[in-house]
Amino acid sequence: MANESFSKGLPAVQGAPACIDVWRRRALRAGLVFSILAVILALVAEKLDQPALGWEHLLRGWLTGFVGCFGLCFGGMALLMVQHLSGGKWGLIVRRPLEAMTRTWPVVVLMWFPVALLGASYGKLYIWAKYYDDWASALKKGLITMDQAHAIHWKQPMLNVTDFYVVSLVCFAIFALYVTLLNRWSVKRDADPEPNVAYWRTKFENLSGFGVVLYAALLFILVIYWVMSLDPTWYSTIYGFQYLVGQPFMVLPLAILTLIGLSKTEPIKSTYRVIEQHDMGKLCFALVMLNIYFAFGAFLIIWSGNSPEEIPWYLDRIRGGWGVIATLDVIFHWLIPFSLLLSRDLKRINMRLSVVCSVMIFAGFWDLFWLIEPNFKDAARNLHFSWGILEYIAAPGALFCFWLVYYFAQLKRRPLIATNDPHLAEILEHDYAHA
Amino acid sequence: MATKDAPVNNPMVDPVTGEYRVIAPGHSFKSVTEEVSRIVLTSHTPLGWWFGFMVAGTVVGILTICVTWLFLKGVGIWAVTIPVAWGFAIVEFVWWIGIGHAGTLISAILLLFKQGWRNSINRFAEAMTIFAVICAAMFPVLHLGRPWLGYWLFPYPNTMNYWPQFRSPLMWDVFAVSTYGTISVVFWYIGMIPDLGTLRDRSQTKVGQFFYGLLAVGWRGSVRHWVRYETSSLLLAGLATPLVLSVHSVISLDFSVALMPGWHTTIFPPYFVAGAIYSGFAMVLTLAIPIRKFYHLEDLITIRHIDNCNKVMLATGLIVAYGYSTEVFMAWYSASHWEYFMMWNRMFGPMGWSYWTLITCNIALPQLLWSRKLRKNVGFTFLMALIINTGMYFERFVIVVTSLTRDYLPSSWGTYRATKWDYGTFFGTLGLFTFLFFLFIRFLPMIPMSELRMMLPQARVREKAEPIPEAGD
Amino acid sequence: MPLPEGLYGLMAEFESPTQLVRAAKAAHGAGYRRMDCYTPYPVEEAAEAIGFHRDEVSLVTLIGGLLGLAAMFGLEAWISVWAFPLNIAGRPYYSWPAFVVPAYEWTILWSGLSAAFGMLALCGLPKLYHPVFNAPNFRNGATTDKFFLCLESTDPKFEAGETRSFLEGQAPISVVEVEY
Amino acid sequence: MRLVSAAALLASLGFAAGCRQDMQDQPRMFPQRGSTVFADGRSVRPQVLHTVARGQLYENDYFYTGLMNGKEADMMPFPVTMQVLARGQERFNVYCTPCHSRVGNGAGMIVERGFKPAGNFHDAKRLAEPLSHYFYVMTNGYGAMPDYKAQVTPEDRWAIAAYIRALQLSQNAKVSDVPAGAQVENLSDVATRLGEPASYAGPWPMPSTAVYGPPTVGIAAGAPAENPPKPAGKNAVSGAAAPARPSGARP
Amino acid sequence: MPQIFDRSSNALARMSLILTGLIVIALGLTLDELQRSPWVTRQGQRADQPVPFSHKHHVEGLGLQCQYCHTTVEKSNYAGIPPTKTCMNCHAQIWTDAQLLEPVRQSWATGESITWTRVHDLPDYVFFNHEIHVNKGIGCSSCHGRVDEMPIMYMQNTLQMEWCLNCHRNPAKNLRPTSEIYNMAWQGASELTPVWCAAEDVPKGSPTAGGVTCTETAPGGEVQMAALSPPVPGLHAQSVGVQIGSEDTGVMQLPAGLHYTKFTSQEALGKFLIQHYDIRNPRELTSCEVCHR
Repeated sequence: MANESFSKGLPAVQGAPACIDVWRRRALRAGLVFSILAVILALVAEKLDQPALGWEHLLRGWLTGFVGCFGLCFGGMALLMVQHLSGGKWGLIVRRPLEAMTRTWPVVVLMWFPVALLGASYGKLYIWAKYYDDWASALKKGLITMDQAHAIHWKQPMLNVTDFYVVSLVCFAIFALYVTLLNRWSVKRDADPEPNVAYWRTKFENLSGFGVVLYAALLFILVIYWVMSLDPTWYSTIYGFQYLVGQPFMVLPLAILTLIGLSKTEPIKSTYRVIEQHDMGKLCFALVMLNIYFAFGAFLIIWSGNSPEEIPWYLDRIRGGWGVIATLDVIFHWLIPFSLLLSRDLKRINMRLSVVCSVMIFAGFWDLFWLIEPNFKDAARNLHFSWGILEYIAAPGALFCFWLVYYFAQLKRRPLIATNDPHLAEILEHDYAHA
Repeated sequence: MATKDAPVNNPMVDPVTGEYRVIAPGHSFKSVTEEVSRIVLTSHTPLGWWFGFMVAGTVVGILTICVTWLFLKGVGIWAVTIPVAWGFAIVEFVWWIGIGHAGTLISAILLLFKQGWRNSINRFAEAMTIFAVICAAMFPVLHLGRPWLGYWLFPYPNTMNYWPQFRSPLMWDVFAVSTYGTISVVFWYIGMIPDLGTLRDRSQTKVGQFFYGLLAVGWRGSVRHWVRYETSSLLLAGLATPLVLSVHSVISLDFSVALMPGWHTTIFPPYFVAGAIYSGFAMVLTLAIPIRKFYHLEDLITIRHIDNCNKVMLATGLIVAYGYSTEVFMAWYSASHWEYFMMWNRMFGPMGWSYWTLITCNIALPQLLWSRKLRKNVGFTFLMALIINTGMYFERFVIVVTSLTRDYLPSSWGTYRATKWDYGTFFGTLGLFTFLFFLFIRFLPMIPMSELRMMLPQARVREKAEPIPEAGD
Repeated sequence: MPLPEGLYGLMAEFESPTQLVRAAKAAHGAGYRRMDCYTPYPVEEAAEAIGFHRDEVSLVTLIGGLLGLAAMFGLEAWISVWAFPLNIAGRPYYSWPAFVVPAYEWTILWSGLSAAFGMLALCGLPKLYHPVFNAPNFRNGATTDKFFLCLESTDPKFEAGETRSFLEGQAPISVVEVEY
Repeated sequence: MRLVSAAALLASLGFAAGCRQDMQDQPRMFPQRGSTVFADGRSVRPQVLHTVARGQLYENDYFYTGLMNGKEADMMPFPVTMQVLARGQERFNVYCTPCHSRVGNGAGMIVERGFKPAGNFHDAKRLAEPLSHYFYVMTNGYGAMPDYKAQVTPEDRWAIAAYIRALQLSQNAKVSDVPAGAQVENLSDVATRLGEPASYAGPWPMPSTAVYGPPTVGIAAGAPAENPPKPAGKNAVSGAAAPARPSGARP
Repeated sequence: MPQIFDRSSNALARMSLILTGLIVIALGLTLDELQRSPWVTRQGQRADQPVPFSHKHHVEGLGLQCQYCHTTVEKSNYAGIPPTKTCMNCHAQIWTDAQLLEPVRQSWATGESITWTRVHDLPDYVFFNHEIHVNKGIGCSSCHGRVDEMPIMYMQNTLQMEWCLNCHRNPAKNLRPTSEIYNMAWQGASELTPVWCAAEDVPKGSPTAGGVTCTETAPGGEVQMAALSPPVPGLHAQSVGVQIGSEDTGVMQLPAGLHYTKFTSQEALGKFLIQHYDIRNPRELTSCEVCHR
């Protein structure tokens, strides 16, 4: 092992502690329970609901879970690259959990296939796929509106099943390449006998600099395909930014939760300091603010414009009982984390911060529910109880739990501390009263 | 494995990280203090300063003439008319406000993120903010038609029983810009109080002692005061950060709340903010590079600062590019013919030249900043800063003018050609900005001395203190 | 109120912040309470050493911000709903999304002004005349490169000779008497 | 800073308050404002001589001239309704009473102040005049009386003429004027029956704007005191004596 | 080194801070008062007129009605300043040699207009219409004050937008029956001066105030309050030749039984009149384009 100069403060064990196995088992059990629940709910909904949309609801719930897990995996990749660019000690702390998140990408790609097959190929989710060829006759039959017909027709060069597959898979391939490089270099860096700070930093910066830009661009296209095009008439230029902030909004809390959970035992115990936790808390606060800023800015612009092309999207999500969901979305997404994170003390106390982090992750899924469900004709401006809607708990719950299982497995495979970093010395050097 | 780092002999480069230092090695509390305060306290005003001051003063004269004529004749002397009712005035308003943003960003956001390199440049970046806000705020007021009635915009019990209409983004502007101006001044002044104390104590003249003393309000460096001062600075920074985001967002709402094609788009707030920071950093560099050279401040404003500013410019420039691409993409994806035509008109319409200038200056050329070498080249940076400033001017021009010339209704289409008064006012504000800046660098400390002291290695309190030396040692 | 006369305190000058902090800790440990450190940049350790931990600036700022928020939102609602109701493009009189923006700005304005002026007020500034400026070496160094510890005569434990010898034991550059 | 802004505010307010603002006085025509465009300085232009404006071709028609074949005639050019009479009464009280007094006896306030005595509508000569005579006089003047063409519109002149006739009738009402079958009662009897005070049969109060002449004139408000009218039947022309009801009397 | 500032400067600094605050407050209050003061509004100022015309003499003294001179007040935006001819109606014979009236005679002789100084001068961007106010229950004195008691004309009210809106936001407090428009002394309905009003339906297209009948004396059961017949179409019809006296009971309809309501408060009367005069609600009345077009 290199870096003798600061390895003196390093704990002897750098691998993950045993508690991760416990977490993994719990997640697996919860995932199984949720899966069984999802299937039962679908069957019940098919029997009892009017109209019977049990399996469709399962698919919608699946989409919600998939988009959430996608954000946790590749949002983690984006945050990892940002951390390489910005530097800072918090980056060193969260690096390994983030890398573990990125390595879950095969699971995420697997989750994508049902969406692509059933949602797009069989047109169960996307009406542009369903009425791709016969939009004109669908319009005549009154299955779609004039606006939808126009949009489906106009957007055919982009919104077709082939492009859906090609674009998604190409993006996955690019991301996979990035994940591989980031992880491989990270291991190599730790194995480097010399610090070679400038060399490694340059290498990571070169990869990440362009990577962040590329990710931002590709993410926008992907969320258009997966979520935005559920309503083919809808468009909003800030959509990509909202996801770009929404993903770290869930990723960073998860990383903090992981670290807090691990901080009771070595090796994280000796590197995890309240200063970095405070910094990450501030970063969470910044994300909370950015999130509401984008969301409110878009709402204000569309509310003020009040044009028939745009405002229905919000009306679908506010009227008919959806206002409750929207208000709760604001409360979970902004009010609770904002008011709690204002406090300096809260950011420095593990238990309280982990509560806020859990709320933030929950808010992420809640928001996806609000974004996705009102796209469908039976739910727009009409929030009502059906057995099927409970799939939004069961399906994402199952997917998230299975994702966690894989994430914990990945976390275990690498040492939890990146050793070759100049910041490590500062973190370990307790001599400093203040950093 | 052998070391991959090329050995460096430059003392400005940190041998461990291979990065340029934020402050040159070998400085003491006294030397940094003197380095900064000598510029202000010297009785000898450099000839170059006088020259620049005179030139700027002359341009202010032009501004005075333009504004006086505007007061006498009305806004008709500008080229604003239907359909382009928001001509240069609003272009420049947005441009100047945007420039101001870098100042707040540097002092506030970087303070929150504990970026030490901000300390050398934050003071004059803040001054830049204030002067830019002054220049910016002039335009909407002059644009009112009857500028002397500008106070009507505020809610006060007037004889008209009339109150502002709070659903208008123009009203939001009033509060955003006035708050921004006020908080910027307060932040700037509060940050300067300890330095004013230093100047008071170091000044050799009675007049200097009196005035700096007055401004320093009796600052004596008590640690109790310092604790409150630090809290207050952090809080102000914490407040200025969302403020700076909101101000340009509100300005973007002036456009995006309207239903004009090319204006009504949800990405405007963040994209305007990014553009603002982009142009602001360009202006910081435009100012910092000559000042650094002229006053020999290479020790305090190092290549690290320039490199970091360049990185920020690259990042914000990419966000702006993202915004442009989104607009182009959405012009198609929206399936709206008006949006589609708007984009076509921007690119290939009669004012297409402005769009391509903007793309060249704002997107194409700044890609050179990917190069590490160029980012550390002072001359290139200066040139790039000027290019970006130009590009951002054209961005506002494209947004304001090309959208307005082509409305929904072909019968209301028109064109725009600025008059000499438009140009005069614009160059006049450049003069005013420079003029105020010259006054600032002559009479106030442009680099925060107390924060420089804090950055020095000897400023750190060691826990395991050395034993007390014997008396007389 | 009669002007205080006589000795304000004893002022020790130090070369480095570390020395200052150590001396301040020693003084606090020796039972001195009315004292102050003067430094050319913030030395938080010195503040902690003399027993100054929390300041009220955050509280003042929070109150100011909430007042600003309430003031502007109230003003907007009052104006738009009651005092000057105007039909603007069919939007409701109580248009809260639009009111958010100025209310937000005023929250920041008021809290910013509270933070700045509250800080000055809590520090008791402006105080153009202060006894410490009477110390002959104070203005030479206090705002440039020297660190001062002043033990004030109002402290019950203060006794001119004893305090002076205490301070001299802390390896200062000098110890001087400060008159009111 | 605050001082400067305060001073600026003061200056701007002083500016705004001290001078009239430019929008306050706009360079366009306002009635009776005056104008520099025309030599006589009037923005209201007199009609150009020998021209007829559109809609003002008052052909030599009974309605406009009061002359039928060059002679005055005893008829109205339009039907007389209560509305017309009420209007006539109101206009009469505005334009005619200064000289002719409310009862039309020619002893108005202006006459009291030295104007030439005005005509008494109740003398034999005036009673004999055909209806359009009054219209003609109002239009063209008569003796010392100026014309009221500019102040009173033709419709109103006709209404006044009709009202003058009603005034004349009111002063010379006979039981035979009452339609057959209508019962005639004394006003005092009516008052008693209704339980009204005795003053009900006396002169009725006028609105407070009503002009009270000097007591020497011998007329009280509204109704001639020395010659109390016989209470008319329900549908009689009661406009003369009853409290005026000018509201909504515009044609 | 000596102190730069004297001991007194601490007190001085605090005092000046407080003083600055006080000055700002005082300045605000002063400006607030100033903008409403007669210095700005010219309220109550008697302008120099070419002829010191006395409304008091002509209205209170002689009993001239407002419309005698201001002939267009009920049918036009402008009440109208009378032409010299109107003066000469009487002054051709009365006070023919008065020095005061020399400008009038001069004008009459030469045809030059008399240049009066306008007292009620609204800004040109305000479109004020006398007609609508006079016909919908706003009396002269509501805006112009007791003109009948003004020897020399002056502005009773500020005529500031604030003053306009105070009424437009609550017209009820100033509304009166149209029969009382020219009544300078009208005080509004109260316990002491009750008003009885009755409303009847009027056909569309006729004046909205036409259906309301009001009186200040208690209408008894038998009191004959003439009700209007429906307006006769073709008032301008060519000589119909209906002779006065030849009463046609078909035209002269019997008055319908009017139902009178007694009002003892101005607020109640105002509400009644708002309803029956078809007065727009305050939010419409205060729309910008009502007065600024």
